[in-house]
Amino acid sequence: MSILDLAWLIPFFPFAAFVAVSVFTYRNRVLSHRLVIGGIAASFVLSQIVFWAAALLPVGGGEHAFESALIPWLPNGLEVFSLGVYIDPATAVMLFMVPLVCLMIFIYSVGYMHGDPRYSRFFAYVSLFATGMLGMVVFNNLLAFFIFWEIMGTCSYLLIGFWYEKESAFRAGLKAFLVTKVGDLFLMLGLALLYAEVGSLAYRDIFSPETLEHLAHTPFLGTSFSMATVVALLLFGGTVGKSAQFPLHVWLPDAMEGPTPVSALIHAATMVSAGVFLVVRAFPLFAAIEGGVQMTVVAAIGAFTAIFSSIIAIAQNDIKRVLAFSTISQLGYMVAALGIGAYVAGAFHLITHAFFKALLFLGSGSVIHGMEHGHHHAHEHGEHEEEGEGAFNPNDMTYMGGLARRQPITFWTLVVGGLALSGFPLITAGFWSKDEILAQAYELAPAVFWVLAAAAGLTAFYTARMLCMTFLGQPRTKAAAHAPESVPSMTVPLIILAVFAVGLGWIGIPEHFPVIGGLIPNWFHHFVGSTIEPTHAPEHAARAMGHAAEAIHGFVWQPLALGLAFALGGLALGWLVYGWKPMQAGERDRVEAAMRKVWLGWFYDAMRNRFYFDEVYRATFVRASIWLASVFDAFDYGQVEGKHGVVDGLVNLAGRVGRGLSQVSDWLDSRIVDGLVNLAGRAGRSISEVSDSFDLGIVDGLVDGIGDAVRAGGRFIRPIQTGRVQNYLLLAVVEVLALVVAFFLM
Amino acid sequence: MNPAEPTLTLAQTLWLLSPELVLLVAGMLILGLDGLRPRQEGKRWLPYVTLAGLASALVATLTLWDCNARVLFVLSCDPFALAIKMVALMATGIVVLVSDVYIRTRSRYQGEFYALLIFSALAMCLLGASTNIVMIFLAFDFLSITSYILTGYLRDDRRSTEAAIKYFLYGAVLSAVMLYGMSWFYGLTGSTDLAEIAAVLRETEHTLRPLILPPLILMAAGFAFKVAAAPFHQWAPDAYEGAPTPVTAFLSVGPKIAGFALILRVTLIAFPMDLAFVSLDWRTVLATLAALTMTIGNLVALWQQNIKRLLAYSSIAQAGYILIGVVSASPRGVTAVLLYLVAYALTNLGAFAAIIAFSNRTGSDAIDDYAGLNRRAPVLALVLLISLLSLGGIPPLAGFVGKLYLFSAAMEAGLLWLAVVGVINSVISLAYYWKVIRAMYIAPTQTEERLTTSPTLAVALGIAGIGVLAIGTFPGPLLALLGMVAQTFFTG
Amino acid sequence: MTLQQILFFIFGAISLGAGVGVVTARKLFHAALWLLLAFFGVAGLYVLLEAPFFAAAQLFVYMGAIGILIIFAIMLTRGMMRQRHPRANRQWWLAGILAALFLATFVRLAWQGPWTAPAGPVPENSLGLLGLTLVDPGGFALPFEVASVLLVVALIGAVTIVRER
Amino acid sequence: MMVPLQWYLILSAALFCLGLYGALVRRNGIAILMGVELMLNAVNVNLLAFWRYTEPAAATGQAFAAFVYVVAAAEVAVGLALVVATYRTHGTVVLEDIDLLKG
Repeated sequence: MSILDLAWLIPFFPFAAFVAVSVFTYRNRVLSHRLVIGGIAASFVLSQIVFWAAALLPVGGGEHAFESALIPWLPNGLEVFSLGVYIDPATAVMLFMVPLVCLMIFIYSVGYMHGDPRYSRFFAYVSLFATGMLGMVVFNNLLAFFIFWEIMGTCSYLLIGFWYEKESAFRAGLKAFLVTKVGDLFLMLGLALLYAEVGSLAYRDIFSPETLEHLAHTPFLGTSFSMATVVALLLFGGTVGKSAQFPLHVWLPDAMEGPTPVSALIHAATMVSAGVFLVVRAFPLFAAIEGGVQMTVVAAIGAFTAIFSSIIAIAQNDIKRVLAFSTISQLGYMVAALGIGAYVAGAFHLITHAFFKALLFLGSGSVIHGMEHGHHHAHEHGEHEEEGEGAFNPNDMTYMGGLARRQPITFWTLVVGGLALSGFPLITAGFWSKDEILAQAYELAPAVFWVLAAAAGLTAFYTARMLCMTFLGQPRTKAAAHAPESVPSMTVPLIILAVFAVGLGWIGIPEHFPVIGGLIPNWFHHFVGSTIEPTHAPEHAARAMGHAAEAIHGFVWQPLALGLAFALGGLALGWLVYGWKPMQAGERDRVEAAMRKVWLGWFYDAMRNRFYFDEVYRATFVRASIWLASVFDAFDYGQVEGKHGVVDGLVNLAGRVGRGLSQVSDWLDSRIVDGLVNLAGRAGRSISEVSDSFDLGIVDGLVDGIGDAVRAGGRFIRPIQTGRVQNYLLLAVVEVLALVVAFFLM
Repeated sequence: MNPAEPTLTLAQTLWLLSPELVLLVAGMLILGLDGLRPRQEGKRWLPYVTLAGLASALVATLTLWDCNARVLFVLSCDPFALAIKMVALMATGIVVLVSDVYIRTRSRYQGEFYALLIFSALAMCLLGASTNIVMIFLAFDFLSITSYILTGYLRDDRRSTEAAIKYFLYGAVLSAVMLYGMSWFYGLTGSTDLAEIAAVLRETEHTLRPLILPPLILMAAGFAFKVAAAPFHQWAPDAYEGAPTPVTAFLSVGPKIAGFALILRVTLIAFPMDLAFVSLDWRTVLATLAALTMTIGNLVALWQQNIKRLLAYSSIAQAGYILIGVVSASPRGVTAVLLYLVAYALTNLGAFAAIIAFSNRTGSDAIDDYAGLNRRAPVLALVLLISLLSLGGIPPLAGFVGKLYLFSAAMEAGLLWLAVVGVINSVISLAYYWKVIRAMYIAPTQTEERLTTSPTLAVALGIAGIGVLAIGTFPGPLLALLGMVAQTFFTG
Repeated sequence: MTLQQILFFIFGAISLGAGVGVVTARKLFHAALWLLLAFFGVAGLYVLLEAPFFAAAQLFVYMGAIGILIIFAIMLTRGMMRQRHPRANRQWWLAGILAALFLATFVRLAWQGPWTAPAGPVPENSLGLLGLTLVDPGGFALPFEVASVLLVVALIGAVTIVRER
Repeated sequence: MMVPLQWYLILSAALFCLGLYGALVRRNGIAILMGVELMLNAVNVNLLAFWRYTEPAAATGQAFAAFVYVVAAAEVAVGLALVVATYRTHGTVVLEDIDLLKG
């Protein structure tokens, strides 16, 4: 028996901690957090062992994936397929990263959540989350993958809405749940289709060359697409939801309503990257057809998301929102990398990004914590702020400034994280992973390269803006002036993560890099690159991957130079605009001022308002689903006052439906067209008024506002579920006759 | 009459009928025992005698497990029938457990209540095994009549009698419609035996095709009424809301189990897929009804404030999911239907056990009153939570595995659109299950008073909760078993 | 036109005419009497179909038992009888159209059917055959038993619901 | 010459539709039940006619019809009991006025 056989214990430890805390020790705070941290520490130790075993020993060490069957689980035809552990290099590096980041963040949470009334519950939830993430990584089939994926989704929902007394937090939780569910819906369809076609969901079966060959050559229900393409695209739907890719990105910025450790752990480092991991895991399927449309879709969505969200990030003032859009953008990077076939580079960026983005979030949490304390401090001493005090927002960077002196550890660690995010050359991990993506994109897909390079420039720019606005200059409020440095349980994880944000890049230095290339072997590439063994993949997939590998064998200087130019240029420009002369209190954002001067104010408004996606979704999907529900309600909802027969009911129903339809078309005219017009910047104001008046929201409409909607529906619709049995019978006869007629017509 | 088949001896016949005979004896015994001591207070022993009767029938069923024979030319004793009997008996057992306190505190006539439950179980066993139209219609009406009486059992309660009279009138008309269709069927094919009908249809498909459809639809309307599938579902919300809650629990599960067994048997034996009109027309209509049923059930459920009514619409929607498996008409489809029936029975009975426990203490069925249930009765809230999440198809619970199987069966049969409708619907359904969950776990509570649960209810809650979790996390053995059961229709 | 056909028209007219009376009679009691007459007409049709047992059963079971039960129920809910209500609810015309469509469907079916002349004479011991079929293991012995249980259960249930406390 | 089978079938269809019409439109619960009885009679006419014209030497149709009698009797017993119970609780047997449960 190998040590790898015990890998199933990795998700088990946090699960045991979750059960223990939620059933027994929830009244004892200290014991609760000790149990949870103990659980993740045990997973951490075990997964380090597994990682090194996989990396060093021949078994699992790249040559062959390790698989152990534990228990018979689902019958597959007449056989039973087993739930077991599956360790390959991609799994191993995830096992290296996830427990480590979890451990850091759990320790940080002890300080951050101190004094919260639901302290133990928080730790129980994050522990369950760790179970979900680790379980998703270690098991050997897509069904288990999906189950743990859903557990993570539920935890994410619970943790975003953790402070559910806050209406906005509650809504954000629900929004995240519903929007990611849209993605999960595709994923589940993908699973069902795959299962129907292959009869198994075990990785070993579905990624075997014969199966891939079969999927690639089976047309999908008589269309010109192959089964592999359709399954891959359906699975990618799950990625779009979970990894917040365009057009399902809208939930992630709102998810920042959760406590900051949650943002760092779930919405930056781990869960959101699960979508990327799904594509890595299923990469053979994506690559099963040469030049398949699925890869193009993946690359296009990734690249578009990368540039689109970094543009939005420039105009945000909430420090956590900047980071949220930055996360979306970086996830887009990874997805784009996968889409062009550079799956090693994508996986590498996934790992490095997890560390530096966790660092940035935790640092921002430290800043926010400091601002809150400073705010309280200023109040206790009677030093009231001037106007606008009621709307104090500790996340708002315009209220900060000069924090470098008050919070030196936070400042320096954040600078490290920021540089890593911008891809500052040579010393940061972000540089190496981003450089690898850019280098391969340059070879494989020049269009993607230019988009990603531009996104890198924007990234550097908003990072510089964020650091300058937060830390440089004079404090712009009393809160900032009184902000204290955070406690050691918060700063120590920052320092540890900062070390990784720098050092981790060295395991992936390309061998042909000038001067330092070859000093350290490009270990990451060798290791993860062997996840998909060329002999096991279909021929053309192997060729595609071999092509990708070739791209980095010879060194090409253009992408490096261009990447450096964009990164350093962005940083420098950011510093010039925001750092040279730090912002004063009450001053308008400089980019905004500049853009307004050249008549681009409308574009800036659109950026700040996230290109109105939330408004448009609210005005379309949410509205439409409410309307649909009320129409269907016509068939059964009764509000009987007068003595109306079904005839009246039918007649009225027709009238109502007609009126409903005309309202929809009206509303299409007025809202959608208006919305588009607004996007063009001609009527910037009115849409927000419109959206206010339509602010039923997902929550109100589908869950909370049932009462309102029922009343609206009652006004709309004549009853059919009248409570009179003869009306029901009449309808039954109508239906029988309708069926007879339908049959005769067929 | 069919003298060609091997004749069974009387002993063999009785042995094959032993589950039904045990139930008959148990029912009569309960009536007798109850009658002997008319004024005894409480009669707490009644549910246990009932359970003992059901358990004996279950044992009798188990001893028959390997059988595959025809009994008296109208019943079949095959793995499918036996599996349906087991599910029906276990479901009735849970209903007995949840009825205990509720009926004792609300009605004077307990003996008849339990006897009627046993006779309902008998009717379900017969319906699941019938291979002859005459037997089908007798068992069908047997089950209907016991259901009507149970629905109106609280005869001094306005809601209960109203629910019963509506259910009765709807049912009586629909069963007359079904019978009329059956009479035409007999006339057109000259037989009442399902297998013989299939043979006749095969021979004379071209001449009969235009003639057979209207009678077929009349019959289908009756079957759809039995399982409360749209658009013949309108009786269900009213009957479910007004009936005594344990009866609602029974109605939402029992007739569906028997009804789907019946639909599967009729579809697979009398209308085999190799007939053109079956594979084209029949399947299209069933698929349309499935989609309609899910969608109507779910969308209207969104608007309900009463938890019994909410679950009524929810169970309409669930019937729609199950129909997906029927439409597939493949081994995997039948397996999926069976699995989903088991999962659904456990899940729904768990939910109803929780509702009954709650209403026994508070007398309320309003969702708003569930606020803070998590604090007042954590275990109760947990079982209800598990049940609702399972109904919504959240992994790793029984409902999820069942749905996954149903959807993959639909895809296998090339009905991608139906699977898509199913998945979308299961997401919609989360919205109203969520409403209850939110009330229990998040809404502010008015009172912190603890709620206690009676032992019998606690047992029911335990069985349901553990069952749902067990099937969801470890479905292998059950699925393998049901996969074998499904072969009943596909071998030979 | 043969005697049989003439008799068919007479009995058919009786049952249909009485049927119309059942669904249109203003007073419930009158409707019940019409119903008995309709049963009688149907019994005549059974005679024509050479099923004398069913003709007798029609007289005893339907006219005797069911008819009387209905009249009892009318008397038990007597409060209703004197009220002057419209006979039919507001959906009557739509129901009429639907019933007519239904009729049209099945009339068409009856015309299109591949019917042949009667398959032969009814055997002498037709009644005996029916009796045998109902108890023969190769016939409907089991349904017969089930039917008897069904009757018992229905009566127990009905009594439970209506008996005085 | 015997009566053609079609005549019986059409007569039974007419009887069935009359019953259906009665069940759909009569306001009184007992009257609705009478409609159902007419429908069941139509079923039996159908069954016996089919028996007579297709297989008079067997007894399947006759047996079927006999069971319809039994079920009709059972249904009437239960139905009338429920009508009486409803009358006790609601004070009416007019189905239109019994609509506590709806929506």
